[in-house]
Parts: sequence; structure tokens; C-alpha cells
Amino acid sequence: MDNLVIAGRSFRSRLMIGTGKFSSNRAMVSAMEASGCEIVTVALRRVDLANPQDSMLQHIDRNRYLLLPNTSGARDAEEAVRLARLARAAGCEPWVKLEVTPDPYHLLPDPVETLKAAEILVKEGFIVLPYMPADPVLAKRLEEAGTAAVMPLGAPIGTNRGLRTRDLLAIIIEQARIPVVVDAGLGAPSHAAEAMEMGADAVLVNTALADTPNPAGMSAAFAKGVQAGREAFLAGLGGQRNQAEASSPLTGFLRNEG
Amino acid sequence: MDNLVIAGRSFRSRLMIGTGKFSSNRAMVSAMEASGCEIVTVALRRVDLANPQDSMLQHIDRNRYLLLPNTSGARDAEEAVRLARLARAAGCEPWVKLEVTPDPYHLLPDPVETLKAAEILVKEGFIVLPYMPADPVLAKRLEEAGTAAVMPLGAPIGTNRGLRTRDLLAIIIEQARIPVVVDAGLGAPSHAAEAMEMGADAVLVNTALADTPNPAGMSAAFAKGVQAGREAFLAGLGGQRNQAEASSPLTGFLRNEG
Amino acid sequence: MDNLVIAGRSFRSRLMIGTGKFSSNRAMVSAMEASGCEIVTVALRRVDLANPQDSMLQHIDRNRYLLLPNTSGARDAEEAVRLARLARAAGCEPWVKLEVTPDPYHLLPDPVETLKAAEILVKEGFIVLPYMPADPVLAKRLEEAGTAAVMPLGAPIGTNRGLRTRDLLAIIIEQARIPVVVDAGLGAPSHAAEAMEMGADAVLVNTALADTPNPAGMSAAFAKGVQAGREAFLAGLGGQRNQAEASSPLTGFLRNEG
Amino acid sequence: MDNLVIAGRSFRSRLMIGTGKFSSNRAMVSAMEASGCEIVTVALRRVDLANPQDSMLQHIDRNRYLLLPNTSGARDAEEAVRLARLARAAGCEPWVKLEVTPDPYHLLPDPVETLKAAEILVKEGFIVLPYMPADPVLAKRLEEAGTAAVMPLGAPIGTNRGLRTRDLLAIIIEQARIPVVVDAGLGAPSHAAEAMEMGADAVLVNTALADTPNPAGMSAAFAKGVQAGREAFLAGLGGQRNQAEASSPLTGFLRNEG
Amino acid sequence: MQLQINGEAVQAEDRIDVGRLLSRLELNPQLVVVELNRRILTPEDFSETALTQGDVLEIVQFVGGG
Amino acid sequence: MQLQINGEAVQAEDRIDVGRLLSRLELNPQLVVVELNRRILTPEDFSETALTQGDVLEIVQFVGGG
Amino acid sequence: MQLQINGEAVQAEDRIDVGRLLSRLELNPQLVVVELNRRILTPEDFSETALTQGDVLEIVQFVGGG
Amino acid sequence: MQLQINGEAVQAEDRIDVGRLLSRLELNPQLVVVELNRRILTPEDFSETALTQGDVLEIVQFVGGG
Repeated sequence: MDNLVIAGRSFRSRLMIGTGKFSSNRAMVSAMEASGCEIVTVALRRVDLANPQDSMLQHIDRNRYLLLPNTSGARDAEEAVRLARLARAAGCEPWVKLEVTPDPYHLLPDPVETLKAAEILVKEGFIVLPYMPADPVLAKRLEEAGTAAVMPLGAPIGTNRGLRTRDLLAIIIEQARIPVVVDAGLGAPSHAAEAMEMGADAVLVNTALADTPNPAGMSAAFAKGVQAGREAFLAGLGGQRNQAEASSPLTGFLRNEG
Repeated sequence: MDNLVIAGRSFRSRLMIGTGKFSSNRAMVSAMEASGCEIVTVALRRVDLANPQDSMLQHIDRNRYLLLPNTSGARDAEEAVRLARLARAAGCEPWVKLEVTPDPYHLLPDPVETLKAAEILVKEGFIVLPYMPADPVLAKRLEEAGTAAVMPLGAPIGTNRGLRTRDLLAIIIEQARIPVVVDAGLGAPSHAAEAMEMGADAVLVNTALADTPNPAGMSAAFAKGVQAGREAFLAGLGGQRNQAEASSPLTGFLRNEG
Repeated sequence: MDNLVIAGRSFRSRLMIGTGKFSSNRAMVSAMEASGCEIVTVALRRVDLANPQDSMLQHIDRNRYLLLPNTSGARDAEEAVRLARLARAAGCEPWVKLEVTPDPYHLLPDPVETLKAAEILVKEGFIVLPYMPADPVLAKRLEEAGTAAVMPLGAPIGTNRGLRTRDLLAIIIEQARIPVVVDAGLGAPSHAAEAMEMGADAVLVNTALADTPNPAGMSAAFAKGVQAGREAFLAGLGGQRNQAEASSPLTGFLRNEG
Repeated sequence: MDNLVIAGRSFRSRLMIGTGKFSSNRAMVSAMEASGCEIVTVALRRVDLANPQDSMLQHIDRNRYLLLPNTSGARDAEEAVRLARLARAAGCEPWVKLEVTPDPYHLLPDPVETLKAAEILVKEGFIVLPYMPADPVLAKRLEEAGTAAVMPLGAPIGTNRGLRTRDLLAIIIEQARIPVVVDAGLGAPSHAAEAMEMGADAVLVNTALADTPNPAGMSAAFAKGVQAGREAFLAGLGGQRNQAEASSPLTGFLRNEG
Repeated sequence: MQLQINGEAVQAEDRIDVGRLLSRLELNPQLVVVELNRRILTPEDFSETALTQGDVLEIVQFVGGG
Repeated sequence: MQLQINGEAVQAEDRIDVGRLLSRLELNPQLVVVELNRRILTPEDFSETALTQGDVLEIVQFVGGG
Repeated sequence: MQLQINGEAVQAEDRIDVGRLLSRLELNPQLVVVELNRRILTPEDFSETALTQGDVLEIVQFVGGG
Repeated sequence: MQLQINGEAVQAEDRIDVGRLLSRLELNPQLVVVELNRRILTPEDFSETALTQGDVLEIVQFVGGG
């Protein structure tokens, strides 16, 4: 079986999904089920005392899905560590999608604070999957710090622009000895397929699944795209040529050459 | 059911495959089966009297696959028409993938001769699927001439470069009232998926399936890629943004804003 | 001197400019002067009897600029030929930018009608520069028909999208024995520079020069971009690498290697 | 005058050049002169006692060119700081192009060590221009640390691949309050022009100038490309459209519209 | 009599010649081209070409175009 | 007495414990996490932890996030 | 007599018909198409079509193609 | 006595100063930088700095670099 293995745990699906921005819990669950995913990210936020919402946890089958709490909202390492600890206290397994994004506009990860937080969380026994810029040197440093995977961005979150960091993702994949999960910016199954064809181990998708009239249909489509890319990677893709090459024989035409 | 319909005939698969360049008939058949395709292209060539090969037809289940003879090798309309007639005489149904490629190096289609041949073959009752440059005006003229579909190229044949004619394919798709089958240059499932996401009705792939250590595996991958792209198109893809958009809530952080 | 030669006539500038859409004749002239161009395109239209405009010809120094009338508005070969004849009757030299664009939305050229009109106009002694799809086979056929140059499109007119037909332009340039002038879609000097680096002989720009707060500044910028690309082409560009290569020495570091 | 100002010092040229890999000092000087550059980078290396070379310094007019020593070869902050101090001791002004590249294969910058070294060197009074990944958050942190500019990479050094980090460069430029100098990977004048059109303040080029049969010609070409991009940025570029827009009038045709 | 000019019906005095028509229309004969019943006229023809009832004329000029 | 909960001043009866506070707030103790003066409480602590004037609490829960 | 088959000169016995020619050439009549002097034959014609000196034949079959 | 220069063992006469060492090595003191036991010397120091057994020197110069 071609399983994804992170921190010794094995997953059949290479598509992780984010649970943000769905129009309803029903839509979220339909996307989760259609995607065949086994890992879903969630965020931690203050309860609104004025009108407490029922928790989305009630809608997620914890036996079927591994909850991967993120540290979204953290602006530095300290805030990220605090959020990770709260998530673990909530009874989650000690897995965390580490996010440190000081800039509220572009929501891009801070390489220095992310590395600092990763070092602390690894020491505290967390299984750390850091969201990071597509920076091959940082990826190696996070790997050395003991993260379970790296999650480089394909494009700024929510842009649906695909692999805008292609060249650097290729280097990260080539050098990594831990799983590479391409996160952020994947707006279409073809984007996810391309990441997998390049040799990524998995992808995480959210906006493209929440932001469509048909979350379940789109999630099924992404699942196939991820699988397509993975199978092509395993089968062995041919390289690109600059010169055409006939797919029909170049002899035996109905004419007498020279 | 979301079927592809060409000339009133319905197909479940939107992946057509070419039978050229496989290392063996066995490899070819394994690719056909793994791809789930229902339409396969073939070429006509002179028998080599010195050493006649057994015909590849013996390996193709005619009840399962529609044979789509191409006119490869034709340098002008007359040669193409002659090849189409020979193919029909061989007992094929009157379907033809019209190819007129005067230049043996880049094997690009001749717009004028292709249109001329299409007009003749349509009059003779052929179901014509012309291979063509990604030229929206030509696509309309072929449609007006009565072709059953158009097959614009994504990139020069055999290059595996993907949708290098993206902008023009989008216009062809937007304007066409007959099926658009993207042909040539699709080198990876992500390329096929992208074509389908854009709204193409089908794709034709050959080199990428023949030119791999694992034709069956690659064909299965392309089948998933095509399906992924189709389902995403039907579900409704979101547009690209230039500005990031959070996938986690932007309120309820563990701090007291301003 | 590295001159552009078309139909035996020599030009120092490789930037042609279109005169459409300028906010005023003053803006148009400032752009022409700043661009250093020697060829400008113009269109023919019915005089508005209700309020006749003064002719833009009064603003163009005919000794300095070669007027290249286009056949814009022609939907087929016959209309294009008629417009070309009218332009010549207006006292222009028999140069014509041949445009046949049946579709009023995308304004893309008709390959068949363009070839037909080119054959007629060449016979009538016109010096024909056809606007055409980026179709290498059509380019050869137009060359064989005796056109003085070919003008393949980089992207649909007015889109500013740059060389979206890159791969096919490269083949056209490689095969052409007449000048290749990239027309339409060039939205920035970098687009014009890229076309020249690929070996194009010249470019034609209009929208990007008319559609800016500073036509003269933008025209000067394009002139430099064209020159930059041309000089780089002549100097000889290096190829792209997939692997980094140090620009500083890889020896003599302040450490004692193993 | 539209000057580039770094650390209060004003430069007319926005093209910096690297002096590595030239076939001869003569070729290097011809490139410097043709480029009109005012800033050139140099590296520090151990003298080869076995056969001491004459120093390249003798070939560079120190009154005309500002020497910008790089810290190439440094694998961490400490090595980079040591090299910067040695360069200053050699009588250079205290400008330094900070490079920390632990990986000898891809020569990509280390974000953490680069920031650490920048903080030290700024305190010691250096004018620091750090070579960095195209990481907008790191760019802000370096700016806050007091660097005089940031030098994000367009593509891995020496690859000639152009702006492969386009989307992130745009964010860096949008956010920066210090000059942004795009460095590494610029292989053609069109790449340099595009960087300037995006609003970069300057570019640094080396490989493309050294690695050509005609360094002087290529340097002149890049100088024009940089100027073209800058002037277009100042004039105001139009946006891209997805729909064509006529450059000739859409009325007054020689036909009577319905 | 009635002429059709640029697709519109126009009244003109009988037997007016093209040259006079242009001046009536305040058009500079140097800056327009005239097509009479699908035949292109040269400026020299203008004054010698008398128009008759129902003639169809196209009068065109150059405008900015790309 | 006054507490600060999620950044807001909240009045509560003296010596209320966290468990009771949560039920007052109609929050399911299984579905929230409570941080008291920057120290994380476990659900077991809730009923044994009495609050005092000025205590700062954060009460958080999981929401959808990417 | 001499025939031209697929561009090559081939000797064959006089008045041989196409059917026999194919078996001589060890070709399966079900799997080839025959064009005689630019006219396409149907399999039924094979045995009834006698060849004569100088006839030009094309014998083609399907091969893999894209 | 023995010195280590640029990572290599080099024999030199006792108590040689840096200035003399450079001329022995045929190096132009204006064009190199010298680091002695990790301390950077200024050109002025060269003649006053006597070397002793085991000193570690780095002698560097500028080369082309990007």
C-alpha cells in the first residue's frame, strides 16, 4: 500500500482539508466525507459569551478524522506555543499545524518565529507540522529541529493561484527526508495534481473546497486530482521536450519517398 | 449521467488515447484498459512486404473501443481524404481524426488544408474530428463546416509541455457549440485536469502514456486527472485572488484588540 | 548598422506603433516621437457627415513616418481587399497591415480569409503585412504567398497579457525567412523585450501606449525595451538552468576543507 | 532626477553588477562600463600562496564604482560577520552584500542566520544589503533590523530563470520602506525589465553578463531593460484584461449596420 | 436628387459633381477617399464626375487605428 | 466580584468555581478549554478551582480553520 | 508480369487475382485494405479482381498512432 | 619556525614580521588583508607585528564575485 506516513502514523489519504469558511457544518462534513481525508485542521478561538455557538467538534467523527489544530492568529512564537498547549489541553492528540503569521493582510508565515516555536513544541512532545514559506533552507532547519513534516506554501493563502513557488518547492521536495505537505493557494485539482507529480507527499486544501457551490463535489474532485498526481509520480513522468515528436509512425506513408 | 456526446454517440470516458509508440501491444492494451477509455486512435500505413507484422487490430476489442483512425502523414487535404476513405474501407465506422501536417519537424496542423479536407469528408458522411491549431476563428469555421468536434492542440505533439495555448483554448471552449477535445502536448494528469477545469469536453493523450516505465499506471493516473478536472468544472471553481484571504476566523484571538 | 528591412526598405526602429485610442492627437504625436518609431498604423473609416472631424493625417509628418493602413473592420477577404485599395487611393504607399477579424468580441484573425486576401493583394502589388494567429504553418503559407512579413499575435488584442503564444512564436521565428513582427497583447516593455530576445524582428504596440497617463513616457520605455531585447538577442543569451550555479568562486574559503 | 537612494547615497544607475565568472578582467571591465553601473559586488578569498594572482582591484576604478563586498562562502552568521569585517579592513567603505548560504548546491540564503548577521553588522555600522529568500515577513524583519535594502532572489542563482518568485516579490515591494533590489536568476533584459515594472528599485545581475559571448553587449542590453522597466513603472502600466479590446474604432465601417 | 452617402440618404442638387459635393459637405478633397458605386475615384476625377439620382458613395478618411 | 473573561469584565458571585461558571455561561465543559491567569486548567480542575476577584480567564473552543 | 506494390516493383504470375496475391504475400485479407490504381477495393472484390501488367497497388493496414 | 597560513603549514625565519612575510610571499600589502590568530591587522601594523611559532594567519584578497 502506498501510504502517507507522518510521525510513524499511516494514512491512506494524501489530501488534508481545512475546516474554515464553510457555509455550514453540514457543508463541511459533506466535504470531509467526499474527500476521503483522514486529517482535518481546526482553529482555536475565544468563546463568544454573548452568543455561544455549538462547537463544530460535535460534527466531526474523532475516530475517523485526526484533528490537527492550527495556531492561526499567532503573531509570534510565544502565542503559537500557547495555542498549541490549549489545543492539547482540549483533549487533542499532540499534533499541531504551526502557523505564525504576524502580517494580518497577507497572512504569510514568519520564518524565524516559526522555527523558534517549532523547537519549543518539539521539546514538549508535540508532533509539529509547520506552515512555512517555500524556503528550502528553512525546511532543512525545521527538519533538523525535529518537525514531523513541512508545509510550504504554494501561493498566499486563499488566492487559488496554484504553485507560484514551483521552483523552490521542487528543491524542498528534493532535499526533504520528512513529508512535504503543500499548503495554501491550491485552487483547483490540477494544482494539487501538479504538487503530487512533483513528488510532494500530500497537500492541504481549504478555501477551494469551502468557496464553491458544491463542496462535496469539489472535494471529490480534489481527491481524484491528488490521487492522479501521486500515481503519475509513482509511474514515472516523462520530461518536457522543446521539439515535437510524432505519436504516429514516420514511415510507411502512401508515397514513394525520394 | 455526465456523458460525453459526439455526433449523437454517448461515451462515459472523457479520455481518448492514442496507440502510437507503445513498447509492445501488451503495453498498449494495458494502458487502454487502465485508462477506461472508449475511443482509441490508430494510423494507416503501408504493409511492409519484406516482413509483414501481425496487425495491432487483433489486440483491440472492437466491441469495447471505438476505433478512431487518424490521417497522420497527410500533407494536404487530398492525402487526408484518401486516408480517411481507406480507413472506412477497412471496415471502420466513418469516424476520422483529421490530421494535415505538412511540416515533418513540428507536425503542426495546416489550418487551410484541414478546413478543406473537413468540408469534403463531412459531405461524404464522415464524422470528422479535426486536429487543429488553437485558433478560435478556425474552430468556428470547422464547426460551421459540420465537424463533430474540434481538437485544438495544447502544445506541439509529444512535447509534454501542457496547455501552452491556454488563453486561446479558453476562447475556443467559450465559443464552441460542439465538443472541444484538447489534443497534443498533455504530459501529466495535471495538464489534463486543467483542460477539463477550463471546460474542455475531453482530452486525447498518447506520448505521456507510451513513454513511461508504467503505461497502465500512468493511464490510470490520467483517467483520474480527467475526472478530477471534469468534476471541479461541474462543481464550480472559485476565481483566483491577488490578495490573501484567511481560512481561519479573523476574530476571537486570545488578545484584546485596540 | 542593425536595421530592420521589410520589402527592401530599411528602418532603424524595430518598434511600430498603432495610433488608436489616444486621448488626443497631441498625445498620439508625443508617443510617436518618444518611441522613435518609423512606421505607424492607421485605420480607414467613413466620414461622419453630421460632424466631420479634422483628419489625423494633418498631425503626422509623412516624411518621418511610414503610414501603414490596416484593414480593421474587414470580416472577410473581400472587405479587406476593398479597404486596402481605398487606402492606396488615398495616396498611401501600397503598404497594408492586413487584418481580417470576423469575430467582433475577440477580434482574432481568420486564417483562411487572411491567406486569401494576402494572395490577392500581393498580386495587386501591395506590400502585405498580415496580422495572424500564432500559427507556424499559416506563417509559411503567407510567406509563400509573398507577404513582406508576418504579424503573429502574442495575445488577444488589447489584453496586455504578453507572449501567451510563446511556444508557437518561437517556431514561427525559427522557420521564417521574412521578418516576424509580434503584434497584439504586448502590455509592458518586458513583453516587447522578451519577443525581441526570442528573435522577433520587430513588435507593434498600441493599447499599452494609448492607455496610460503618460503616453510619451511609456513609448520611450517600450523603445528601450525593444532595443534591450534586440541587443541581448545579438549578444547571445545564455540558456536556463535547473540547478543553481555560483557567481562567486567555490574555493579559497576561510576554512580548511576536510 | 529619478535616482536610486540607498543609505542616503544617490545612484543614477539601477543596475548593479556582479564581477564573478568573467572570462577575463578585460571582459569584466567592458561589462561594467557598458552597463553604466555604479555598484559592483566582489568576493573575498584566500590568496593562493602557490601562485598569487594579481588582484582584480587594480582593474576597477574606485572613484567610479562603489565596491560592494559580498560574504559569499559564509555558511552561518559568524562566518558572514568575519568576512564583512575583513572586507572593511581592506579599505572598503562599510557596505556589505550579506550572503549566508549553508547549502553548497542550491546556494540559497538562510533566513535565520541572515537576520542574525544583519543585526550584528548593522550595530557595527555596516550598510547591509542582505541577499534573501523572496519572503515578505523576513523582508520586514530585516528592514526593522536596520538593513539599507533587501535583495530577494528572483530564482536560484545562476539559473537565468527570471522572476520565479513573482507573487512574493510583489508583496515585498508593496510593503518595503527601503529599496528592494532583485538579485539572482535574472537571465535576460526582459526579466530585469519585469522586476522594475513591478516596482523594484534596482536589480543585480552577474551570470547573464559573464556567461555570454559578448559581455559588453549584454550589459548594455540589461541597462536598457532596467531603464525601460523603470520608465514604464513611472509612466503607469495598464492592467491585464481577459477580454480583447479593439485598438481601431468599432464604428464607421463600410457597411450599413442593421 | 437623392444620393446614398455612407449609408445615409442625402439630398443634392441635380448633376452636382463630386468635387462640389465635397465642398458642400465641407470635406477636404485631399484628406478623403471617395468610392462611387463601388468604384474608387482619384482626386483628379472629382470635378469631372457628375452624380446622378441613386448613386451610392462611400467617403472615408484615416483615423487612429492599431 | 469581577472577573475578566475573554477580555471582558464579567460580574460573578464570590468564590464561584470554574465548573459552576461554565454552567452559568451555558458552556459545555467537554467542549471548551479554560486558561486561568495564563495557567491551563484540565476539566478535572474545574469544580475544584474557586475564582477570586480580578481573575483573568480565557475560555476557548475549536472552530473551523485551515 | 510486374506490379507496383507499395512503391516497389514486384513480379507476379500473369492474371493473378488480388485474393491470391494477398495469400502469396501471407497477408490476412481481413486486416488489410487494398487500393488498385487509386481505386479502393472491398474484400468481396479481391477474388474477382484479376491484375494486369503494370497495375499499381497500395496495401495498407492499421498501426499504432496518436 | 612554523606558521599556518591559509590552512597550510609554512616555514618562516624566526621573529619575521608580517610586512616582511608578505614581501617574501610576493604579496602587495595594499591589496591583501591579513588576519592573525583571528585578529584583523591594519596595514600599519604589518611591520610592527612580529610572528611567533604556531601563529595562524589568513591572507585574503578580493576576487570577482556576484
